[in-house]
Amino acid sequence: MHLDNPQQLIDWHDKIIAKQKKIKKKILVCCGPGCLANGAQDIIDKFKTVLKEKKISGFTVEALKETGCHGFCEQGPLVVMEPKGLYYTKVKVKDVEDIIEQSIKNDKIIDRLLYNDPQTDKKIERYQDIKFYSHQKKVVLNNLGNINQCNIEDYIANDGYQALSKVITSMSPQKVIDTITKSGLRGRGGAGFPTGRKWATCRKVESDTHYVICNGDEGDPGAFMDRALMEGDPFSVLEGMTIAAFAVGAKQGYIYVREEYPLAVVNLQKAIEIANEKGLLGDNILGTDFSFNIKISRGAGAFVCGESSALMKSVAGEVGEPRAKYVRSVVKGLYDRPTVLNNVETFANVPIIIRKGASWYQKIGTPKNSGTKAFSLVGKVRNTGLIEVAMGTTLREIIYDIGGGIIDDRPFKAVQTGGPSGGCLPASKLDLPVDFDSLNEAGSMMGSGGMIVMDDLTCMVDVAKYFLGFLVNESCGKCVPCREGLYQLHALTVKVSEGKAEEADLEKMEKLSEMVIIGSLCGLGKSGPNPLLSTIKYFRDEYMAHIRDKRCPAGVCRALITYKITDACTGCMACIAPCPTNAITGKKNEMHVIDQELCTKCGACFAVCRYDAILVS
Amino acid sequence: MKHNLDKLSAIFNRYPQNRESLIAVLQDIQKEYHYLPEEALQATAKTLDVPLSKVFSVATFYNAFSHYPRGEKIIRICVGTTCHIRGAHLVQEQLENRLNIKAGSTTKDLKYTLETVNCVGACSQAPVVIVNNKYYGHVKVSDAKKLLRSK
Amino acid sequence: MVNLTINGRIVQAKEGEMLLTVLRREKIDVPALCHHEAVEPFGACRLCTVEITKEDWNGYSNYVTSCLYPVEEGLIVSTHSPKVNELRKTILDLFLARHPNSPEIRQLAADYGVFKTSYETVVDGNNCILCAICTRICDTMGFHAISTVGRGHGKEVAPPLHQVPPDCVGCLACALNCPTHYIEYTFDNNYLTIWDKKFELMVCSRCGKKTITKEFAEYLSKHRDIPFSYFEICDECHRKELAATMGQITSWEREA
Amino acid sequence: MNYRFIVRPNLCTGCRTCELACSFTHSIDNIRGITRIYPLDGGFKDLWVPVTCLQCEDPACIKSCLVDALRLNPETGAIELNQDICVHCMACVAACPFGCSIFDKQHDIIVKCDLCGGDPACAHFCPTKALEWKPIEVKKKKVAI
Repeated sequence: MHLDNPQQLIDWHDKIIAKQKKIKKKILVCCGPGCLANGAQDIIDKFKTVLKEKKISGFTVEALKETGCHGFCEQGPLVVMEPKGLYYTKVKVKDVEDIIEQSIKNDKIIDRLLYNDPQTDKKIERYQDIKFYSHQKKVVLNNLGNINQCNIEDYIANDGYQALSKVITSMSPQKVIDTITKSGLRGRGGAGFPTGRKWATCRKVESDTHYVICNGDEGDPGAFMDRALMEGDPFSVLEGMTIAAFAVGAKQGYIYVREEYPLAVVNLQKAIEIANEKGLLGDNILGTDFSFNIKISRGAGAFVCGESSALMKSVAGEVGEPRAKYVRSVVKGLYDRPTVLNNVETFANVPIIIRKGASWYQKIGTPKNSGTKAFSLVGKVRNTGLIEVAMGTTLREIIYDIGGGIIDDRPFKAVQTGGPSGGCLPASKLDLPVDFDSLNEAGSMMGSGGMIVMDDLTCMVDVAKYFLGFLVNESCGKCVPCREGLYQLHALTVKVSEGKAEEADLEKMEKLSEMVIIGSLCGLGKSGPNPLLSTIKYFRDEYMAHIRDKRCPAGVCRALITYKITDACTGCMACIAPCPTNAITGKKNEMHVIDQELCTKCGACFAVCRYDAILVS
Repeated sequence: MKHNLDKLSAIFNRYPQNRESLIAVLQDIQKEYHYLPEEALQATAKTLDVPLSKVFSVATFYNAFSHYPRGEKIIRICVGTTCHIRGAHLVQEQLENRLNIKAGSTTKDLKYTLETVNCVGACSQAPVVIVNNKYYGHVKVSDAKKLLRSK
Repeated sequence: MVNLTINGRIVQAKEGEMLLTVLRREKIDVPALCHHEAVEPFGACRLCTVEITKEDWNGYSNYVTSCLYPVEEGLIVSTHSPKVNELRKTILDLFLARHPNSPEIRQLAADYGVFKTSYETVVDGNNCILCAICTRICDTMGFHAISTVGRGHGKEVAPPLHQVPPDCVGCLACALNCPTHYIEYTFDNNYLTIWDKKFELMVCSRCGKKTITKEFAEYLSKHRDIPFSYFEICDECHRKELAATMGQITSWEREA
Repeated sequence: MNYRFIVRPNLCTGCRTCELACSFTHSIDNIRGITRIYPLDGGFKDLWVPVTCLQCEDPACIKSCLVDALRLNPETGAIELNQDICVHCMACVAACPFGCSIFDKQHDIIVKCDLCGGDPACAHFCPTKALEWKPIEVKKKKVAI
């Protein structure tokens, strides 16, 4: 069915609602990246075959939903049963028959699949009651755990495309921009530039054509919010882009997706085809004379293509080298035409703001940072997953209330935000409200939303070395401060980690960092030294321990540590086989010994020892 | 190495034959042959009317493209931040030692290719290793042998 | 026309002009290694960075590469402020770590007081500073014979597939405009070799002087509508020919 | 006022003052440039022909320049070579059918007659008026020889 006017969309919406009301019970299987990696696809397949074999009255395959990321990846694969919100964690294929037999047919709860609250040691039935969920504010991720990934009917049933219809029928482009401006929405890609202002500038530039580009090149390692959105709720991204196109007067849009996300490409492509078919994208949208087409452009593995000018070059089929942006890309972007480029989460926010109004949105968060922000909460935190909180929520709330604290109750050491452009914040900053400005001030940045929690076993020198190494690999190599400067900074961190550095090197790193920041051409170089500078700022002692005492307090930097077996060793022989260099010798029930000459400090023995008998010093 | 280049025309036909299609075409070639054969690069340059030097420049700029035939089993170690702090580099080293190659290369018998990848977005399972598109989460150093044997 | 202040002096410039063009015209010495007027400004070496501010910026200043920065009314530019000099020193220091044997780099670094790099010398560093002047000129001339290959620290300039470049005509522009004279070429009898490609040279049919490569002449003749016969004799013999022709005409005039 | 560069071979005595004037005028850093004008043997007794750029209407040099370094100066009628743009590929030297794009070994650059920006030194110094820079009435006509 092709929708030829807005009324048909309303009719269709009502029809879908009526149809869905008939479905009493639903099984939602999370197919987010985490759960898929844990085998969610097998579970789906199993559900399908079992449901085919056993006919259950009032329950068909239609009630089985393959949803986007539900959030709590640590506990995946997740299966949720509506309407009650019954929540099963770590589900395996062999549990499927049980779930159907007991929970679907007989409304019984399977105890062993319930979430166990580690603090109270009690089983929790509904996910809404789990702290991980109850402290969140889901706005943009709301659809993710609830609807079928590429099902337009599900999307429309959840008020999808109402915003577009409203925009087309009753709003002028200027009014759309005013609404977005008033909402205070700032770019979710990292820098936090006001979205409304960006659109307004772009609209004003006279040109034969304008472009809208969605930046789905989520390159920050440790971030997967955009992936979850593109895979789990692709229509919201398309709708947001279409509204942006209406506002700035664009006819062609691109979604740039990184190649590490093949499923995102598949789902977006599917969604584009469906939207085209329904008349919600393409020529004469909803029967009006507004036309907008979207093309997917696949990235090919280059972090620098997250930078807007590099991304536009990549879209044009060129090498992704950034250009100087003294003339901004809203004025001269893709093919030298005015171009609006926003990230996935920003676009996904747009339909919600239009639908619920700017003042509603503005009330969420803090005055200068309205709305919510999605984060991927990962690292040494107990509850890893995809979360969404109101702007201004403190790091402590996120890490301790939602994240459940540090794994094994180890001490919190730092949280890394903003990926390779951001920084590491120490415990003293735990009460910092998370928003664009506060994070910038503290020497980090929002970035696209990766939040990596680190404990005392994480070495800050190693973290800085890791990020610089990452950037050395990812630098496009065009400008000298970034290409050579980051290379030398990395070499210096290596020197520190090997205990070969002097105190003067620390100052040298700070000075060179400043020059790299001033001198680099694009954001990659300009923010590249942040992880280094922030760790030197907040963890200077740790650097000094490496430099002065030739010691790695976290026990990570290999040149400075030794593995020793203590008397706690029971002689279980578990560590002997994993040792790749046969450095461990010992007989059963006798204490083992590590030959320091042969030991490569790979940590294999440490990982397998059940008696904490291996000491890192 | 000689290749059956018949599949190329099908790939070219999927896209408009212009510069904008270059990266998509190269990706499809990579998918088909698991690397970019020289002849394919030459054919791409000709078909899309893009200078060969530009094709080569693009093909070497992006990480997704390889220029040598890859192994039967492609092992990709995620080295994203989360995987790193949870010990991915140790796993990488294990695999490198066992296969006696560095990440980014292929064993001489064309059995294994070892690669690193910057975050696959499965951070909750860190460290993650992907063997021929199958994800293995919470990998330990001692799992290296198992990974090599896995299908 | 826009008015700007450069190092305390008021200077006029045309709208749309780049700052570096104005600096060069005003004979203000700002180093630049990746700049060539034949190609679009690139902004890779960052040596031409200057400090800019405006009266209403409340003391805030910014650092921009002058080669890419269009002049603006009221711009206040300082080309050798302490920070700018420090940046140039750092860049040259970094260059020196990678290209310790390049006389051009050593000279420029010495001008800024850097005689020895303070960083670790890069193993197997060569003299290519990746300014991409060669590839950009090659593109502008329409050959696209060479390009940058790879990325980041391992980036290099190379012909496609690291093989003999099919589109190279041996015009030598890449080598002749390389700021560090890194690109090698050899003349051997009637041949020129560059990028491992051997070119036959045109030889003047009258005096035997060697001129451009045959492939270059063929290219110009084919794409630029110049009769190939023009390339068959050298400039000197062309002049002699012209003298002879005009001599002939003048002698007729004399007779008449 | 329009000017034309007039060459009259039958007045030329081969004194080569023009060469000197040209060479000095085009000095760079006090080092003389190569001359852009050559009084050459005309093939007859006492006949010298001062050969220099004819500033052609359909110039091979401009056609051969792939970086657009050669442009017509509409004020003087001279085809000027912008040294900043020139990439020294020698195309114009090879292409000029009159051999009037010249390689200056001294300065490692390519040079050609630029009519001294509107006051050619050679004509200025020519003792016999074999070379003249003359105001002429506007007629659509090639540069007279």
